[in-house]
Amino acid sequence: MSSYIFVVIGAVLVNNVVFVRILGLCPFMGVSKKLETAIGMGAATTFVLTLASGTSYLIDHYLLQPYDLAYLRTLAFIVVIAAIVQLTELVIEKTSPVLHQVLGIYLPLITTNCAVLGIPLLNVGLKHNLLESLLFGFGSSIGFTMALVLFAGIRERLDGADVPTPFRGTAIAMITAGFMSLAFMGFAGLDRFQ
Amino acid sequence: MLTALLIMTGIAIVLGAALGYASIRFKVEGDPLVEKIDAILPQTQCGQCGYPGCKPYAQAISNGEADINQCPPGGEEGIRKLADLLGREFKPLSEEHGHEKPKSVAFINEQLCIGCTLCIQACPVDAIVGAAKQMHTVVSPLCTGCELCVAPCPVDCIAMVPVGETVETWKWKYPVIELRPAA
Amino acid sequence: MIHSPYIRKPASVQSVMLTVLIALIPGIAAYVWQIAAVVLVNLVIATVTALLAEAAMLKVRGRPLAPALSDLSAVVTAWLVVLCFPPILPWWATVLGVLIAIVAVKHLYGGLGQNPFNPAMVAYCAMIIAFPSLMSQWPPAGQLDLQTQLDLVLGGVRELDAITGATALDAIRTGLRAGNTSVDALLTQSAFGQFGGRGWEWLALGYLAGGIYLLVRGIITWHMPTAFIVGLAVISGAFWLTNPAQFASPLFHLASGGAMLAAFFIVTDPVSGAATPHGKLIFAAGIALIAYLIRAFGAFPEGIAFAVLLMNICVPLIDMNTQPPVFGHRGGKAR
Amino acid sequence: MNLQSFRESAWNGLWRQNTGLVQLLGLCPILAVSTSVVNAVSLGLATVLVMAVSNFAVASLRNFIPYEIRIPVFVLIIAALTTVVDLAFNAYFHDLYLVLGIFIPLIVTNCIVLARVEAFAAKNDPVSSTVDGVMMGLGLVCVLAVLGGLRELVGNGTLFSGIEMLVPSLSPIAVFGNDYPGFLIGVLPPGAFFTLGCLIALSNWMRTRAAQRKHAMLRPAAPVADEAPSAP
Amino acid sequence: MIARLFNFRGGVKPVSHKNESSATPIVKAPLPPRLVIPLRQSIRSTARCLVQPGQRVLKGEHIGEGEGPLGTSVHASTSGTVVEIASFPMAHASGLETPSVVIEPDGEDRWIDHAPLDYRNVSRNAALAYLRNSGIVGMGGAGFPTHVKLGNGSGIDTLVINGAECEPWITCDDRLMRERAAEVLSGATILRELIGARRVLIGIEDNKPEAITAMRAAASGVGDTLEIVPVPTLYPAGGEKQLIRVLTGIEIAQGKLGADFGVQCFNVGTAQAVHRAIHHGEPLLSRIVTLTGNVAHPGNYEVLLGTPVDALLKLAGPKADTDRYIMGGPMMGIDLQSLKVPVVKGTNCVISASPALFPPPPPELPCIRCGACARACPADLQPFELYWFSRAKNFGKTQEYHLFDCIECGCCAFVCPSRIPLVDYYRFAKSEIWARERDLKASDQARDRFEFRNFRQEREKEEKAAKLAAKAAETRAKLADGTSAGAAEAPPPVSDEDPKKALIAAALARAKQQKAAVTPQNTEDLSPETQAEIDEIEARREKLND
Amino acid sequence: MSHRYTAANTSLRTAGIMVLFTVTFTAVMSATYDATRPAIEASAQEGKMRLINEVLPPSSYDNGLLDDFVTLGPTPQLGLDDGGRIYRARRAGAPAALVLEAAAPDGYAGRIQLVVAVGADGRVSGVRAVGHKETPGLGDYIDPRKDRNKTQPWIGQFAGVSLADVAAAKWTVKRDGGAFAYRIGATISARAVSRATGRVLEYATENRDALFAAQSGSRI
Ligand SMILES: Cc1cc2nc3c(=O)[nH]c(=O)nc-3n(C[C@H](O)[C@H](O)[C@H](O)COP(=O)(O)O)c2cc1C
Ligand SMILES: Cc1cc2nc3c(=O)[nH]c(=O)nc-3n(C[C@H](O)[C@H](O)[C@H](O)COP(=O)(O)O)c2cc1C
Ligand SMILES: Cc1cc2nc3c(=O)[nH]c(=O)nc-3n(C[C@H](O)[C@H](O)[C@H](O)COP(=O)(O)O)c2cc1C
Ligand SMILES: Cc1cc2nc3c(=O)[nH]c(=O)nc-3n(C[C@H](O)[C@H](O)[C@H](O)CO)c2cc1C
Ligand code: SF4
Ligand code: SF4
Ligand code: SF4
Ligand code: SF4
Ligand code: FES
Repeated sequence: MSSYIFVVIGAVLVNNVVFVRILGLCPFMGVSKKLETAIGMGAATTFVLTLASGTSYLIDHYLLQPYDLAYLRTLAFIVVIAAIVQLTELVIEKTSPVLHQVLGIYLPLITTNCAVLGIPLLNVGLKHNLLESLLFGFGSSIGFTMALVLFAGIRERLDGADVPTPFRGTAIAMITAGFMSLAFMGFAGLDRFQ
Repeated sequence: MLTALLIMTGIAIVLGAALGYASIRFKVEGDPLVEKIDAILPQTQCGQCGYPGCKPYAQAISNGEADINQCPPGGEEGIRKLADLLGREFKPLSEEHGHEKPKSVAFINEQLCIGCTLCIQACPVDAIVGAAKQMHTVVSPLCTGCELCVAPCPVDCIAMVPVGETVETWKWKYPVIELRPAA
Repeated sequence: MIHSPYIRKPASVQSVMLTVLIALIPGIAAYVWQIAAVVLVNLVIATVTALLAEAAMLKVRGRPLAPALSDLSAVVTAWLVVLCFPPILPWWATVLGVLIAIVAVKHLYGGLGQNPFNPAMVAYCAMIIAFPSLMSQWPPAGQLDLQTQLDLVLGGVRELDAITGATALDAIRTGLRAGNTSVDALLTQSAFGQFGGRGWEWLALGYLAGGIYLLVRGIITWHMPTAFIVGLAVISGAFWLTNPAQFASPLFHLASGGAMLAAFFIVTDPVSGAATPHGKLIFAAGIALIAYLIRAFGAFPEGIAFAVLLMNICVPLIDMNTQPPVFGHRGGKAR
Repeated sequence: MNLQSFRESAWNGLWRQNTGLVQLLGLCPILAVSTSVVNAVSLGLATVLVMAVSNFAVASLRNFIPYEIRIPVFVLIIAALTTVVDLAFNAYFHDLYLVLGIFIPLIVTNCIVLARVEAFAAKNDPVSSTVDGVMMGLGLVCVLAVLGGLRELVGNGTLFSGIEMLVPSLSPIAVFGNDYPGFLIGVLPPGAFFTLGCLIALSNWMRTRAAQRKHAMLRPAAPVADEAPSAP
Repeated sequence: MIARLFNFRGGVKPVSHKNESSATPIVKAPLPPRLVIPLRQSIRSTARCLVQPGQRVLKGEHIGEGEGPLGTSVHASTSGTVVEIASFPMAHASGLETPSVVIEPDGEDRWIDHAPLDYRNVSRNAALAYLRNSGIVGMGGAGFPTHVKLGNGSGIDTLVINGAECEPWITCDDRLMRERAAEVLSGATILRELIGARRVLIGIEDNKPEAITAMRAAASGVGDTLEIVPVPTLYPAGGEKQLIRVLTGIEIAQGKLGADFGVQCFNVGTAQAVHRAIHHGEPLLSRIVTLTGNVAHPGNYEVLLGTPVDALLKLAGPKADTDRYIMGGPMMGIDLQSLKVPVVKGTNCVISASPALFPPPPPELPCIRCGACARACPADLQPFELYWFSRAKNFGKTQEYHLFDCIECGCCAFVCPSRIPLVDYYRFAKSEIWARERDLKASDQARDRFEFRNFRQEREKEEKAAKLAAKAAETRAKLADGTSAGAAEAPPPVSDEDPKKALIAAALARAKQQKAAVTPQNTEDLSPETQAEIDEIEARREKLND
Repeated sequence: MSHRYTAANTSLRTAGIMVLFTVTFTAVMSATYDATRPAIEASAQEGKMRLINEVLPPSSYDNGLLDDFVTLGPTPQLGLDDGGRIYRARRAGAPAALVLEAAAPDGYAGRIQLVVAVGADGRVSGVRAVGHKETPGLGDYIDPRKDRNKTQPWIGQFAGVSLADVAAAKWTVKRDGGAFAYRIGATISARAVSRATGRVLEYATENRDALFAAQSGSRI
């Protein structure tokens, strides 16, 4: 039981996808200007990533491994993920058009949110079982959402700061992300005691 | 090789069918975004953006045909709001579409007006009151200052006068930040 | 044009910062007396660096020098950097730390008041990650003569193995990690005093005195120190009660490392911390919790700096969601 | 494809729409592998290869791909090509393969590859798409090289560490001598963010200056744009 | 007796500087050479002018008729001649001008006929109309019409009379209560009866012991419905919401009225003015103004409304180093841009400011988020967040942080160690937001009208098309008719003169008919003002045509 | 897209195209995989050999080392949680050396994977850290490629040492009273590697004969 909890904690904090694993940065930088959109993107990613973790575990475990087709893993995973994303996109477009417009190019780019492929691959590498895979996917995407939302909070406030001109906009955002990553290094080691 | 092909084909068939179905099941109609964009545009209806009125321009932005910086009456303020709504980066007003001007209203010189009704026809918001061969008058609270009535007037009796400040419309100024010396 | 109000209370940022500097003096005195007098040299180096760096940044950015230099906030940052760093760092490390704090943190965000992160803590975190060995070499309390200290700081001498000893926090940590010892056995080592690191107990008292002065002067409110101290005591107490052999007591945690300094001078940094009353409680308690987890389970000997940065990240959200109800809106929760 | 549009493509990829500095896409590999010049450039070149070929493939096949499944198909193409590149490297450039390790499969998820396929190759002819892929990729390589160089220099005080893995006769340069203590932040994740942030700021500064000059030439003493150009 | 006092959070204690002007009795100010009486006494409404240049007026004569629901009458403060009706700067931060009646006093100060009102024997509405015609508005500063605040006479339990006078330097209410306590109490009683309240609470800050004593002495005969309550001295205890909170514990949210909670609040000066109006039949013609600050003779003066500030200042003798004048108190007053500004109903104080007394603030530093402002804010806001987002022009966020709950009391700016002119940022943000709302309304209106026009044009086009189609059908039918009839008739001879003439005639007739029936276009759904404007233009047009 | 398509039709069509692409590209991949497999395997062998050559001189044995191995189940003494392999070097049929896969579980940042070669004479022939997450610039000197001291890499100090030279209890860093050097500021990494190497040596010494005797490819 507790190992499941540690999987989640490790994925959320200690090995935060964004700050420690350096995955999923494009949406992290792109969709964090406003709190609202950050939350939306986080939710979308959580949904896709959790689903993708489960599905790819099933595919890997029941289709690829039995037939010794490990070299197809990248392809199979990414195709499944792409399809899930596309489905999500269609559903969001129908149910929340504004969210769809705002998430703009990023929704299809969830496919290439490295995290979405990276996490299922890591699941395989870490030899997680189905539940662990789901939890790891969920935890990682919660970590992603958390990073995104906290970052958006800071960026909203940065709007008012008298930042030196060349640093305005993405440069200072990047540097802020650096400080956040520095802070997250403080969690290092917390998962060794699981 | 064969198993690989079979497995991947199976995956592809399932996913392809699901997607094809979803794309029809979840087809979107209507575009609430246009309304949102239109709500930001100033409704001057001047056509400077290159579209016949604000709504068509909103439609064009939503379709990705027009840029967000083509509306001079909306000014930088408006562009900023559009950029915010659409998650794009702010850019300054495009030069070819004109410049931001202080708000004005049309004023018809009562002595000169011959009552030709040309201005009435030009005005997009029905802000001009009058009838044929009668002197016309601009109802200034309704006038958006689009200047469309100025050109058609055959006797040049329409002038745009800037709207003056009253106690009601007076605004507090942005406090000067002493830290930033005037560059 | 000046508008109302036309009268103002005689308060200024300068006087606030000056009060903080004065409040640090008892702690510094204890430091000189118990640990290493060379800290005074470091303070001078840091102060000069901070002022020069601030002046240079203002100059580059075309801002007026006088108001920003005379507000003393850079000096506060510089002193806190020094007090968190080991006293026997070579001088360039102190300079580098202060530069990180002032240039990279404070001025990249536009100077005083605009940095979302605590400059001194960023400096500490950056330096401990960049120079882990340098940054974790502390002199044993009061055992180095001034000449050796000066050699270490200014002369570039670095034969540390003979000189440094583990500090209380590190000794506990590595001791327990290596297994087969208990807290009590470790506490008999030379690094430990009555209930904290040897000598550091006096520092804690000094900082406490300064903190009380700040409270009395109204520079800080009770929320943050209380929440931090109570939070740290509660969490460490909980672990200690479950297993006193493997977890140190609350008193130890409060009296060692930077706990007291943090409680009154670091957690309370107004610029990068939460500002609403409830927000302050959450912020400080959060720091206590994370700091304890890092101390007890993490990779770093002292977790406070990382905890402060982690909570700095949360400040906008904390502040947004802990606004006190506005006059007349009590009862209903204001967003 | 004429010279003009070639120039356009090159300018776009290398500077105007640079993926790392302006579009901010494909950030993960940029930040993750730029711990040294050698890592950075080798991965960059592998990416160029994948981009060029996938752009070419998509542009050639674009008329056969239905809209609804375009993303899965694009991804399929990219993933297949990446796997091919991965296998080929493994077989024929084994040393290089060892150095890059898991970063080659990661090309699949590099946003910029899909972004260019979707935004350019799906709408243009194969030749200009290939050029676009190469140029965008080269832009990436440049950023990677600078970033990797800076981080390595600051973090370890060396340049080209790992070069002996590729060319055994070469060895890394210890720029600051062997006593340099190393500013580790440089090679750790925070350092990646800081360095890229500073590079972006530098590029903003250069862009504003260029814009100012142009402005000054057109209209002397025009007010300077306050807003630094940045990502969409 | 009320059992206990409540308190509000925040507040500040600036040095009170009351003694300078509170020691001497109220002095009646002499007639100035000219009175400038603005028709707009507050920004809410402008009175319609009833006099013309050259007209002689008596003291108390109507010169302006209140218009609209928030209008009140304006009267001549003394007898004399109207010399002009022109724009003069008004007592407003903008320094903008407003139409004013200029009266040259004849020195006789001759009253118009006036008589008290037996308010108990007339209908309540008549009494309120009487107050409206007497020009009674709130004298606590905001100038809100008193008859409106008296409401519909039900649902009010407690009447609060505001004698707090919490701003430093001002002592006009203090002197009023000391010298005319009976009148204030009489006015309070009238207000209580009109509003139908059970009890009256008169709150006076405890730094005015003499006023409290005087009021208590006067109150001893009034009965136990009325109570004098000393309240702790803490700015802004005189703010309506704060005083109500202190006296009753009730908190009135922004956008809500005291009446919603069963309390209503009037200033002591207002009560006294009501007394004068009802029991003596005197409209509001003068008020007590504190002259203080850097002057030789600080004190309180009873001043005719319309007295220009420069004439008034001569009485107090500003000292040489005075560099500007503040109307109102130092916390909320306005810096006068012109000394031509006249005393109006809300003018309680004019302060001469010298750099020594009111040093200009040192340069603004960035906010360090110290929270001092939040602790001082009586509205429990987070002023630094308001400041941060106002400065960044993120107005949405300022509203999320309740910008409009700010009462602009200035406490936050008073305590700020960075000496940021915080209130200026809020005022800026508020007026920007208002301007945006105006623009939004205008653009909504424009959109509606634009869409309606498009719709109309479309409809007209359709109608035209339908008409054409009908006509075409008709001709075709005619043609068909003709052919079916078998008559191989030639088409109407084009050269024939008669039909042509007939056609022209018909066209002319049609045109005439049309002209007779012509109605001005675009006159649907106009506001009354616009309609009035159009009527006026029509009238002018008639004249032009004649 | 034309409106004539019904939902079912569209699904079928898109599925068909999807399948087409999938088949094509999977075929491309499979073909590449088949084509490159021998080369990849050769490269992998070559890589492994190169590593082994670093810890064991090629001249010291003459058998096909990579084909002469035993498989281990989880072996705590070697730090192996999931098992590993031990390769056997022979010279003219006689035991020459063992090459053991092992791990130090207590590195600063988790496991440090090691390859240790132990000669038939009970002396360590060489040690390499083949996988670790120690702090770059601080703990990563255990990898000779990252070691700043190129002439005498830290990891080289184990070569030639036997249990006879250094008793089992002394296989740790000098600070702990052991025999091995370490770098200040990163004792933990050094301690972990030293102790793990000691354990491997003990294991190899104890089980030498059994290991050499076992059937090649068998599982112990
Ligand atoms: C806010 C703060 C204050 C600190 N104050 C002290 C202190 O008073 N005493 C101390 O030993 N270390 C202090 N440090 C540094 C850590 O405690 C130090 O890294 C720890 O004692 C481990 O040192 P070691 O690695 O030499 O054992 C402080 C660190 C921070 C972040
Ligand atoms: C900050 C603040 C302070 C005020 N101080 C006083 C005061 O001291 N005395 C007073 O009569 N009104 C004061 N007012 C005005 C009252 O809020 C309120 O408008 C007035 O008492 C209502 O009475 P009136 O309608 O008779 O003027 C103050 C208002 C504000 C916002
Ligand atoms: C961020 C950080 C990273 C560290 N990484 C390592 C490491 O990789 N290997 C190591 O042995 N020690 C590492 N340490 C140092 C250990 O905490 C510990 O202080 C050190 O190993 C003790 O060595 P000493 O006794 O020589 O001072 C690191 C310390 C910090 C703060
Ligand atoms: C009570 C108090 C505590 C402070 N604590 C810190 C601190 O922990 N770190 C720091 O860099 N500056 C601190 N400062 C100084 C100042 O807030 C700091 O320079 C700003 O963060 C720079 O923008 C403190 C100031 C005060 C008044
Ligand atoms: S320029 Fe602006 S105001 Fe004019 S029609 Fe276009 S959108 Fe409307
Ligand atoms: S009156 Fe003239 S300027 Fe005004 S809205 Fe109509 S056409 Fe435009
Ligand atoms: S008092 Fe001034 S400096 Fe302090 S938080 Fe408020 S605005 Fe900022
Ligand atoms: S001016 Fe507004 S924000 Fe400031 S203290 Fe007064 S009510 Fe609060
Ligand atoms: S999310 Fe774009 S490269 Fe990782």
